[in-house]
Amino acid sequence: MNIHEYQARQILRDHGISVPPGEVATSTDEVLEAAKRLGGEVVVKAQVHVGGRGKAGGVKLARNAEEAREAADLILGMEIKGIEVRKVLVAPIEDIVSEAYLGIVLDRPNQADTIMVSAEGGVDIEEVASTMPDSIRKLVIDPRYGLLNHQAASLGHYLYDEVGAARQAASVIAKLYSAYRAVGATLAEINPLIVNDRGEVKAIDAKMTIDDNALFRLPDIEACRDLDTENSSEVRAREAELSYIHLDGDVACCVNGAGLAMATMDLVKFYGGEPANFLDIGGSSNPDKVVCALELISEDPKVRSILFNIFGGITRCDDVANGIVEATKRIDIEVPITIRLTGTNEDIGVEILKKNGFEALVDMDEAVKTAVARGR
Amino acid sequence: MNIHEYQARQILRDHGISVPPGEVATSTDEVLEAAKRLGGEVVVKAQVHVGGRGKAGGVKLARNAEEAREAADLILGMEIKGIEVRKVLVAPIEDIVSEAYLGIVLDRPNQADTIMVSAEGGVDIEEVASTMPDSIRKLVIDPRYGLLNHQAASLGHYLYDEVGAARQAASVIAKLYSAYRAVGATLAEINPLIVNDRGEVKAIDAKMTIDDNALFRLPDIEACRDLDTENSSEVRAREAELSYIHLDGDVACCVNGAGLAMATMDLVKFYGGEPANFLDIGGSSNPDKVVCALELISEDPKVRSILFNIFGGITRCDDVANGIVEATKRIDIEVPITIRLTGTNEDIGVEILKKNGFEALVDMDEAVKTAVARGR
Amino acid sequence: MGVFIGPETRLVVQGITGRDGSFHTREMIDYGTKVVAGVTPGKGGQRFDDDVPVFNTVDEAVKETGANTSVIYVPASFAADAIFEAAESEVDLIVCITEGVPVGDMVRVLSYVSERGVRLLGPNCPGLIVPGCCKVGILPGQIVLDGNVGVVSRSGTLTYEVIFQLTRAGIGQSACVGIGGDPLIGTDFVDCLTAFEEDSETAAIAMIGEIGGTDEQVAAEFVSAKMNKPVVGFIAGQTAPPGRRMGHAGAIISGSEGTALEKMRAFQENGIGVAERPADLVGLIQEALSRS
Amino acid sequence: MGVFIGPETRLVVQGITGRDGSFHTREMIDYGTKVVAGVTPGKGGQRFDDDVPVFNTVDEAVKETGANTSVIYVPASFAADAIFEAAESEVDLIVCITEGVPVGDMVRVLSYVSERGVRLLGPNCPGLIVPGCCKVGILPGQIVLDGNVGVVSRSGTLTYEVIFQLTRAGIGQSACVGIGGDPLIGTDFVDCLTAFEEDSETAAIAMIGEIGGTDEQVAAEFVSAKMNKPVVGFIAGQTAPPGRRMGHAGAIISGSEGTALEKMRAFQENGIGVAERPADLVGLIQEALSRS
Repeated sequence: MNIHEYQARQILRDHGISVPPGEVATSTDEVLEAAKRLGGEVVVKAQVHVGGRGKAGGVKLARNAEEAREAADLILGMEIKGIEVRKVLVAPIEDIVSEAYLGIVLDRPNQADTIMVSAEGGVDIEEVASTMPDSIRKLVIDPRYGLLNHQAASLGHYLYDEVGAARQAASVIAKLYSAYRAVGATLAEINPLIVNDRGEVKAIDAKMTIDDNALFRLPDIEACRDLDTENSSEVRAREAELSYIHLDGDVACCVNGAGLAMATMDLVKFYGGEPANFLDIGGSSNPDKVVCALELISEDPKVRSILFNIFGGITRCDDVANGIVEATKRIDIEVPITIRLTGTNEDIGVEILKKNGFEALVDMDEAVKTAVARGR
Repeated sequence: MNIHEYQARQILRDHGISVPPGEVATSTDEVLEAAKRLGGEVVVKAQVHVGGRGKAGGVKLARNAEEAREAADLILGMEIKGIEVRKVLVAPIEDIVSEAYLGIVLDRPNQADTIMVSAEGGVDIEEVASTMPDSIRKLVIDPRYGLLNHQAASLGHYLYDEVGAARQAASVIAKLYSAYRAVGATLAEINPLIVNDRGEVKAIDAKMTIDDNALFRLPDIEACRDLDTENSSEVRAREAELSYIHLDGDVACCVNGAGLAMATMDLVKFYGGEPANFLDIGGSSNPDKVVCALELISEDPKVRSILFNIFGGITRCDDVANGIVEATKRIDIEVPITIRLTGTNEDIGVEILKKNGFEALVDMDEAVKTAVARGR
Repeated sequence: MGVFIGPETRLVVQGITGRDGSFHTREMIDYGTKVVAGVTPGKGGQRFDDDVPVFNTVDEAVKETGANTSVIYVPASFAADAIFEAAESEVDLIVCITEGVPVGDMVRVLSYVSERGVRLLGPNCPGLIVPGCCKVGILPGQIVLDGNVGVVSRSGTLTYEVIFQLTRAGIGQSACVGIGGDPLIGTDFVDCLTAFEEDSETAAIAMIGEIGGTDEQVAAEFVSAKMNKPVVGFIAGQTAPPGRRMGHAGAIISGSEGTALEKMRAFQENGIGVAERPADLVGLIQEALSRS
Repeated sequence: MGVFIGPETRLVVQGITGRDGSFHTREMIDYGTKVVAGVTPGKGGQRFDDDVPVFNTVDEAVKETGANTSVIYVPASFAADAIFEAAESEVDLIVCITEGVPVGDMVRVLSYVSERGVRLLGPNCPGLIVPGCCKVGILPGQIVLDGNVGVVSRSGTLTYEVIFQLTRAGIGQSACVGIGGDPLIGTDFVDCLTAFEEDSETAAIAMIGEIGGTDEQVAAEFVSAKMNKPVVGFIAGQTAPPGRRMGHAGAIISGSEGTALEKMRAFQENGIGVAERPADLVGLIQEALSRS
C-alpha cells in the first residue's frame, strides 16, 4: 500500500524527524487559508500515488497566498498518469543549501533491508543510479542487530563534511529506520533531505510503501489508505479478500492463484482475446468470495465473456461450484460463462455445476479458447 | 543497585504485568490506613535489600487493619541482617492456588540472559536448585533475536497444564524480559508467580537488581535508589565516583583499582592488621577524588593509620600526590599516613610529595607493613 | 531419498486442528506421508482423528516422535513464530504453506533458519511432492505421476496446471516443488535445481517463474554454469501491465527489472527452452528427455 | 609475533583526541607501538600531534592505513558502538580500555565480535604489552622487562604490581595481558593460556584472579587438562566480606560460587602453585622456571 506524502511526513514527525510544517487541503479556499497561516511563500504539491508529479505540473511554487490559491486551482482536479488530484499539500518554502537522497528499501537479493544515501538528492534515485551510480552508498542492515549507531554515523559523515550536519543526518537515518520498521514499510524515502541556511537537516519530501501483509497489526497505518484514489471495484475486492485489477479487455478471468491467473491472461491474449481483469480468488476460498468476484465482473460493461479457471489445491472445487451457482442465482449475468474446474474435490464440484445447468471443462487451453470465442 | 520490592512491582506494572495492589508505608498509622483501604486482610512486608526477610520476621499476615498496624509496629524499626527497616509494603492477601518461580539473570558463562522457571515457587531458588534441580527449566536468550514468542509459550506450557494459565504465564515472561531489558537489570525475579482462585496469573513478590553501569541512561531507575538504606559515606563516595565500602578495622586503605585494593586489604590482614575499608579511587583520577577519599577516611573514628597504595597507569601519580597535598591542607588528619606511589608520572608525584613533607615508598609489602605498624 | 522428502520423512503438522491443517493432514496421510505428530498450543495430549498425537510445542513433538520435517498451516500472524519454533526444534525441513506473512517477519526468520542450517520452503507455497511416495503441503496428489521430470515453480496453482499437463501427456515427475511467490522465501530456484541435478531419479527439469524480482535470471545463469541436465521453462505474466501488482507481493515490475520478457530472454540466453504457453512445456520436456 | 600483538601490529586509536586517549597514544608511540591512525568523529582530516592521521570512522582509518588492531578510549556510553564499529572494520584485535560499559550492551557486542571472528580484549582492562616491542592500552611500559614469563590477569593495577615485582626480581615477561574484571569480557583466561602455551617465547605463566564468577575454576581445569607449561596463580579478595561489591561488577560473591578460597582450592587441585601474597609469585615463578 502506498501512502501520501503528507501521511509519510506525519509518520516521520512521530518518529522525531524534523519535517517543516505543512497542511493538507482539498479546495482552493483551504489552500488560500493554509498558505496565509504558513506565511504566504509556499509550495503546493499534488498528493497522488504516482511518481513524476513535478514534471506533470503537480508541484508549484507560490510567492504569496493568492498565488497559492491559483496554483491549487490548476492542480486540484488535474489528472496525473490517469489519477485525479483530490488533495494538495501546502508547505512553506525552505532555504535549501543542499539536497541529498535517503532511502530504505526491502532488498530481495540480500533478504534484508538496505539503506541508500546519495549527496545527489532532489531527483529520482533511478536517475541518480544510472547517471552517477558511484554517488550512492548502500548499507545492508543485519536484521539480528538492526542499524548500529556507528553505521548511521558513518552514512552521516558520508553525506556531509560538516560535523553538525553529519550528526543530524545520522539521527535522521536512525529515526527513519525505526519508522520503517514500526509501520511495516518496504520502502521509505526522504528525497530531498536538505540542509537549510541555518544548518538544519530536514526532510522535505517523503514517500512510503507499506507491506499489505503487515497491515493487520497496524490499524493506524491501514487508516492511511486513500480509498478515493483507488478503483472502487478494487476496494471492494480487497475487502472481500480478492486480488482484482481492472483492465481494458472483454474476457473476464476468475482464477485461483496469482501465477495461474497471469498465465490465464497470457493465454487469453495468445488466443486473440483481451483480458478484462486480473482476478485471483486466492486459497481457502469460501463461496462468498466467488459471489463477490462475479458481482465485480458483472459490473464491468466491457465484459463479453466470463472465464473461470480453477485448479483446486487448498481451494476446493465444490466451494467454487457452490459460489458460481449462488452468484448466478443472485446476479443477472448476461454474458456466457466458461468454466474450467479440476483438482481437489473436482467430482463434487462438477456434480454441483451439472445439477445447475453448467458445463465444466478440464483442459485450460480449451477453456480459454472457448471463452475467447464466446466473447466475439 | 538493588531496588525495593514495591519499586520492582511498579516496574512490572508499567510493563503490563498483573500485580495485586499495594501501598508503601513508613509508619504504623499509614499501615493502618492502607490496610483499611485494601480491605483489611493484608500482608505487611519489610522493604529491605536483603534476603530471608520472612525467616527474620519481616513478613506478617494480618486478618484486619488493626492487626496490620500491630504487625507494622513489630516490623518497622527492626533490624534484618544489620539493616533497619524503614518502609513496609502493605498488600491484600491473594487466594493462592499454586506458586511458581520466574527469574531472568545475567548468565556469565553463557554471556547472555537466561530465563529460569520452576513450578516449585515461593521458596529461595537456591533452595529449589539444591533440592529439586530437575524442576528448574532454563532458557538462554540469544541476544540477536531476543525472547521468541514460541519460547515464552513453551515455558508457559511447562509451568501450567491449563492452557489459560500457560498463556498468561507466557505473556508475563515476555513482559518481564521487556522490563528486564528496559531497566538495565542483571536480575529480575517474580517469586512467587501465582495462580489465584479465579485462574489469574499474578506476580506477588518481585525483586530486581540493576546494572550500575546502565543507570546513566535511566534517570527514573536511578531515582529508585534508597539512600536511607545505605551508609552515608558510601553514598558520598559514589557521588564522587569512588568505590567505598566501610569495614570494621583500623587501617584505612586508599588504592587505585579494585583488584589492587583487595590485594592490599589481604596484605593488611596478612601483616596482622584489619582493613577499615575498601576504597578504590578508580582510573583517570582527578585530585578532587583523593580529597573526598581522605575526607571519608578521616570521618571514621576507628581509623588509626592511613595507607595509600597507588600504582599509576591511567591514574597519574602527580594527580594523586596533588590530591593528598590538597586534602591534608583542607582536612585535619591526626593519624599517620603511609604512601606507596609508583607508575605513571611517578617522578613528578614523588617530587610533589617531598616538597610538602611526605615520604613515598615504592614497595607494597613494605608500605603495608609500615602502615599496620603505625596503627598499633 | 527423493528431493528434500522421501520415505524417511516423518512429518509434524503445525496447526493440525485448523480448517486447512486438518483437511490437508488427512490428504497427506491418504497419500502415504508419515504424519507422526501435530501441534496446536493448548491441545497437547489430544489425538487428531483418534490417531496422530497432538502436542503443545514442536519441541515436544520432535522429542516424542522423531519428526524430521514440519509443515505449517497456521494463520499469517503466527507463521513467523511457527517457523522459529520449528527451526529451533531441529527438524531438517520446514514447509510453510501460510500466505500473507509480513516481510518484516521474514527478514528475521530467514536469518535464523539459515544460521541453524534448516531448510525452509515457502512461505506462501504449495509444498512439495514425490509421486507415489510422499507429499508435504497442499499439492493435489491425484495429478502427479511417478517419473523423471523435476518440476520447480514460484507459483501455486500454475504448478498444478503444469504437472497436470505433463501427467496427461504421460510424462511422470521425480518431484514437484513449489517455492512460493513471496518477495522473501527460503529455498529458491537455485537450491532446487542443485537438488535435481544431484538427484538420480531426475532426467530433466521444468522451471516455472513469474514476473517480479530477478530469481529466474539468477537461476538461468546457474543452469548454464553448473548444470548438465536439460532445463525448460515458462514465465507467467507476459501480459501484465507494468507497475501494477498481480496478487503476489513478489510479482511487481520495478523499473527495468523483472519483466516476463527479460526473464524469457535470460532463459533463452542460457540454454533453457522457453514455453510460450504452459502446454508447450510438454513438447519441450519430451524433446529434452529424448536428447538426454 | 608475540601474544596477540607484535612488531606487525598497526594500531588505530578510537578516541585519540580525548584526555586519556591522547595521553596514552603518546605513551604507546614512545614505547614503540606503530600507531597508524586515530578516530574521532568530526575531526577527520586533522593530525594528532602533527603526525597521526585522524579519521571520522574506523572503516576509513583501516582502509587508508592498513590498521589491524584497535584500542578504545571512548566514554562508557559510546564504548559498545566503538567495539561494533571496530569489529565491522575487520581489524583482528580490539582492546577496550573503557570501564563502566553496561552489561546489556556487552551481551550484544560479544555475540557480534564472536560471529565476526574478531578478538576483543576487555572492556575495563589495561590492555597488553610485549616487552621491548609493543604495547596497546595503558600498562606502564617502564615496569616491564623482556623475558619468558607470561602474565595474565583480571585486574588492572594489581597486574602492574605483579609485573613490577617480577621485574624487580629480574624475571622478565614474554607478554602481559589484562583481560579485565567485568562480568562479561571478550578474551578470557583460557584464551590467554592457550596463546601462552603456543607461544615459543613463554616458559611459565602467572595468572592473577579475583573473587566473583567461575573463570578461574574453568581456567584451572584447562591448565591441568591441556597445558604443559607451568602456571602459578594469585587470587585477590581473600578478606572481602561475602555479599559486598568490591568495585568490579565481576567481584561479587554469589552463593557458594566465586570465593577466593574456592578459587585457590581449584588452583591447588589442578597443579597451579598458589601465592599467598603477590610477592610470593616471584618465588613460585622462579621455582617453576627452574623446573621447566
